[in-house]
Amino acid sequence: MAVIIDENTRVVVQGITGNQGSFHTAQMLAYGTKVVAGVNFDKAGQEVHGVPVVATVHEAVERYGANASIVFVPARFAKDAALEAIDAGVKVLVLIPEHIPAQDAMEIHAAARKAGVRVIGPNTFGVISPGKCKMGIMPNHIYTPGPVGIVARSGTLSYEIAYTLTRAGFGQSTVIGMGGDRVIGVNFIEALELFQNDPETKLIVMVGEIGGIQEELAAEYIKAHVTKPVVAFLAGRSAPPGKRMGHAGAIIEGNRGTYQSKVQALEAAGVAVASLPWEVADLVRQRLG
Amino acid sequence: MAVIIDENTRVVVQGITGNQGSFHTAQMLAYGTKVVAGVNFDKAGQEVHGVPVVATVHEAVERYGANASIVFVPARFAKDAALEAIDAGVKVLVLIPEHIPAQDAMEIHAAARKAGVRVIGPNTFGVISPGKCKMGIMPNHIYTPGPVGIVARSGTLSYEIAYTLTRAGFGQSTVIGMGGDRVIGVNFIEALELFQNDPETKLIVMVGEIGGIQEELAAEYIKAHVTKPVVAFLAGRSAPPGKRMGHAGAIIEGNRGTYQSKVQALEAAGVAVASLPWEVADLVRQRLG
Amino acid sequence: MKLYEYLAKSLLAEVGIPTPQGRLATTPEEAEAAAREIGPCVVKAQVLVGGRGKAGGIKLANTPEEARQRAAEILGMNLKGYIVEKVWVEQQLKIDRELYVSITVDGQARQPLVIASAHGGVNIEEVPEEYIVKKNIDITTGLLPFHGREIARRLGLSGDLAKQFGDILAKMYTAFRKYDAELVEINPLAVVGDRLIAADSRLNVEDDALFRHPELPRVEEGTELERKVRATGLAFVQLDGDIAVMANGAGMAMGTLDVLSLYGGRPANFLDAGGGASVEPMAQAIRFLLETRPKAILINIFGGITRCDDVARAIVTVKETQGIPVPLVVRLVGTNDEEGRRILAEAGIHAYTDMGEAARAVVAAAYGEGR
Amino acid sequence: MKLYEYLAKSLLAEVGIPTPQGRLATTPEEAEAAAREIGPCVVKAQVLVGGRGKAGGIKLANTPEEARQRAAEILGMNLKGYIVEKVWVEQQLKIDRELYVSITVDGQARQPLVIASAHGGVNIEEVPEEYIVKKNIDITTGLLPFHGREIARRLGLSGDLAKQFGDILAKMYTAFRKYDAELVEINPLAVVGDRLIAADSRLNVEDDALFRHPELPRVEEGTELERKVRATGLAFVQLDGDIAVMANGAGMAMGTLDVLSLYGGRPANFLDAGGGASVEPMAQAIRFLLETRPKAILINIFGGITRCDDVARAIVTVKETQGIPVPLVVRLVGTNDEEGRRILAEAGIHAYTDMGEAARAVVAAAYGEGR
Repeated sequence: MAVIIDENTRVVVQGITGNQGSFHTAQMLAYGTKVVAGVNFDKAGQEVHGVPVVATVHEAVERYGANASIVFVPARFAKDAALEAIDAGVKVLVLIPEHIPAQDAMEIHAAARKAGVRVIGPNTFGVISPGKCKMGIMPNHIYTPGPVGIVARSGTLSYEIAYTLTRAGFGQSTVIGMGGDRVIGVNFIEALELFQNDPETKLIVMVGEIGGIQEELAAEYIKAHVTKPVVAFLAGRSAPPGKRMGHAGAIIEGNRGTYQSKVQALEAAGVAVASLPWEVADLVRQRLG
Repeated sequence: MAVIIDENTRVVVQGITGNQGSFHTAQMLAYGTKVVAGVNFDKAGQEVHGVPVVATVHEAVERYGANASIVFVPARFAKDAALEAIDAGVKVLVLIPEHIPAQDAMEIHAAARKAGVRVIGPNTFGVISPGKCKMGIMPNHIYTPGPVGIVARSGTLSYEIAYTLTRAGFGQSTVIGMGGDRVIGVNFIEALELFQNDPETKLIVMVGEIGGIQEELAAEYIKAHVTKPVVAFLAGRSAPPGKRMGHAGAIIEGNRGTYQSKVQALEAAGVAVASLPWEVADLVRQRLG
Repeated sequence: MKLYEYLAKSLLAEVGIPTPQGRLATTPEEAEAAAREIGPCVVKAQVLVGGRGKAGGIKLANTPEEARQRAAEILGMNLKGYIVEKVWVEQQLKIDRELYVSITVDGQARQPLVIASAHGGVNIEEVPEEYIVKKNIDITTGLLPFHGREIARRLGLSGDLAKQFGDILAKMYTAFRKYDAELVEINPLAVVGDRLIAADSRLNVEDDALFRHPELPRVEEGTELERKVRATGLAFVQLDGDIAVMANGAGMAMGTLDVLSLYGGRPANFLDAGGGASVEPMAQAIRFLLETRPKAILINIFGGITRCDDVARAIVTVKETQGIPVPLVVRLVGTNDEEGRRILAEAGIHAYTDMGEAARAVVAAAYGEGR
Repeated sequence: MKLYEYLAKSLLAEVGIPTPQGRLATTPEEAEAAAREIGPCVVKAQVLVGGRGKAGGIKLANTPEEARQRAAEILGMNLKGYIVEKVWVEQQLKIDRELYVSITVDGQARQPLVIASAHGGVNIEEVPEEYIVKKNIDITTGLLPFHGREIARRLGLSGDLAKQFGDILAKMYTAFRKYDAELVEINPLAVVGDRLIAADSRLNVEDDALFRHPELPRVEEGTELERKVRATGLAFVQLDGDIAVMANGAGMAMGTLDVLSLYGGRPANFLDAGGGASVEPMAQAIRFLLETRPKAILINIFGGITRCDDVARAIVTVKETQGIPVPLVVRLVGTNDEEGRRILAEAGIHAYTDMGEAARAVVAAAYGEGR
């Protein structure tokens, strides 16, 4: 088992003919992901790395049984693409683009919730169930199947952590990139719920960062609902207040969202918080033996 | 048992201070309906027939535990009122006004579906579970509790039929007014499903009319899913094509929605169709003994 | 409310949909001037009836002189009861292919519905189901570019025509929402060379939403009496019989006509006295019925939101102010029926409780017992 | 993007929100003329920094002469690094009561959020939770009159003030959607006699949506270098240390600063080389870092959408075209890392695989082994 995606996930790539879409389609295929079709209205009939290009997501669903979509189109077209995928009936939607306007994102999430579609992102590296399916832009070789569920706000930092875990012998059930935007789909709480209910997942790693109150809310949720061990690393310990550190959400405003408040909340909920990224592996080892 | 409303229904009246709102509040109270509050922002603090007037539906829900709303405000304000009730968390919404723009109705139904709210109408006489609760403008004295579920497109005609049934000794489980508009909430199919699953209902009476294809779709549904006996009466047998007979939907366009096509479809589904309104009681008697 | 062709087309052009050049003309001279600007044209009677072409209300003109002649022929023409006062002088198109596309209100899905076909130019009801593409639009998110692409794909359009199609569809939806339309229809949507043009189009605004559109000129359909009665807010349809009928509720009114017909009566009209009308409008409705000089009047009320006492007062008011010179049969049941019955009795009017009895009584009164 | 006060207020006035009269002035004379029209006024520096009042950037003027003097004092003033070039001359209000209302993006609910309080005029974060009213808006149906009534009720407003409140709230939402705002705030929403006026207001437009708003003048925040770097699309924040840092991904960049700090390094900046930048922009980013004359540079890449070979090429490009005169420590892992490592090796640059090692190495290189 894994959460969100697995070996039955049939992926359509929206924007497959673009630079990133094409490159990561090849990477996903190399990983073994069932990429069944790509979408580009004007290039329908062509192929990209052997994957048929069709005109619309509906066509990908009808002809190739796609049930999940990964979006690589430019941010300004992402709302249209996302609503197309939702309308066409996919059940998982991974939104890679950054700089999608927040109001567009709110519209996407409203439609997705109504249709029961699980959205990852936007501004995410995607989601991977190692050995089964990868929908995202993460490197192929850093993951291995195993008992650790990872949920992260930022990509590269989670690669770092996943890689140290893999090298330390702790594989992953599923790794979820929440995305760095303010308005995102699957968040810590939903991911924690998924992992708590997933028999394969024995321990959960959260990769958070300063800004917002997502980690604080996650801490409350953990206290109330999560019995599996949770280990966390948070970025931004050295960040000065008032400066937006890249992600839309990563800014300390007033006394909200500081590193200290997050660490306190998580530790009060029984979460082990690592000071350095590679300490996560040690904390996991202590808990999984 | 009954469907949609029962003795636990706590009603708020939106537009309680208006002419119709006030009159029918008195009628509903006389029937025994638990009218717990009425809404009029500018008259909050007053009473109408002993019912407290509050400023908003949210206040009615918070302070008086309202879980259903009946709307009497003018058509042009109905969308706002309906979305207020949905936002406030009622679970049943009865829209009495006629002439609500269809595009407003579509927006209301979209919000209601998302929130899991059951909408009756618009342009309906409401819904009544005899002896338990009445939310509507139907006369009080024509119904009696019993085994017949009635679902009707038009009000007065269904009163006629309910009254003959009552006099013939056949009470009603619930009587549902679908409403005469083109865009309505509970329709024949939903009502048939509710009645089919309601142990108290032993027989279903449909009161339809010319125009649209609702009766034809209902016939398909009956064939596939309804095991209880169904009796129908359809208005408009003598209506000439191309003339809109009052209701937005009641017009024969092309060869769609004719009296003959509806009777054929229903009879093919095993429904007994009465030629005259008062024959319904005879057909019911033959089936319920 | 249907809009005149010229107005519908102008509104669609306003939201950016490519439409043929056209000018409105009320005289042959204006038509000639318009044709001089436009070139070879079609002169079209501006009346809201179907089958204008067959009835001679649409004619081709290749020169300005011809346009003047054709306009002279059409203006003043009586088309199914409507006198032609305006013609629309419209550019002729060299059409290569005809598509169909419309947006309407789908009552079953409770959503807007796009209907499209690559087989346009004919009544869409005559196009086989397999050539028709249907797609509901979520009204909360609206019509997005992807709808255009997906429908274009299913129509077999590609390349620039598909882009134009999507663009036109988006603008149709804009008009649909902006004007509270119950129908926006382009038929044919013409392929003219490498361009799509809305060769013919319709825009019907929903009556119930007209209060939001003071900018639109009102177009009343129906006979003079129908218009007069409807102006008071009642639903009224003239029929060709001789027993005037008033009932409350559309279903009841239809049911009353049905019962009356089954018993041999010939209804003169459909009149729904409606949801909770007060005394004066109902009295006015009865006065309208008297204007049609029927052989008898049947009033069939099952009171709900309509109160029987109000109905009775309306009847008595008319009787006392102008008299009711033909047999009147009243049937009264429902909300406040006892009070209504009492009011009528005081005025010497009997009220039936049984609908069938009342129907038989009015037939007997109208045509004589011997019938 | 924050909008200048005068622009935010003008846009809110444009959608119909009652705002104080105001005029923009760039000279003391213009301020005097404005005050002559407006009467007793406030002269306000138009810079995008907080605490203008305390810093002397906001002054009262009761006569036109005073307005000229105050403007002369404020224009040209240096407020936290920004030179005041414009003042907003605004009508003084006799405020009876102060409310608060704002609409913002609620990331948790994924919906717009209205925040309101009857205790306005102060920073909303200082208002106790129990005096604050919050209400999410479904973005698919939008803000309706009922939201205004319900929030007004919870604020304890009634009668005409409640109506005005609802009207202002609806217009704020219009502005929120129209301008893709991340914040529309009125604080205080002033009760002046029997009227509500948006005494002070803010409108922040989301950066990611600026492409939809060519009509808005761009306001760049940050230092000159920050603006220059951000113009290339990179996320960049200047800090006060001396080791320049580039990483890919905001979290990784933050994490790198954290690790560097823990090992005693002083980061000179935050630089997220971002999602899949190609060679030239990354080379440009490295050039920018060199401009800050750091003691050393740390490049920490875990390739995902960013390809390690592209990073390597960018480094080599800079090295070959202009040279890198300070110690450079590179850490490279992830997508195409072998190829990247090979490219660097050819240029004589070693690439670490371990982040901690790389951080220690750059600290050593910058401050000397002895440190």
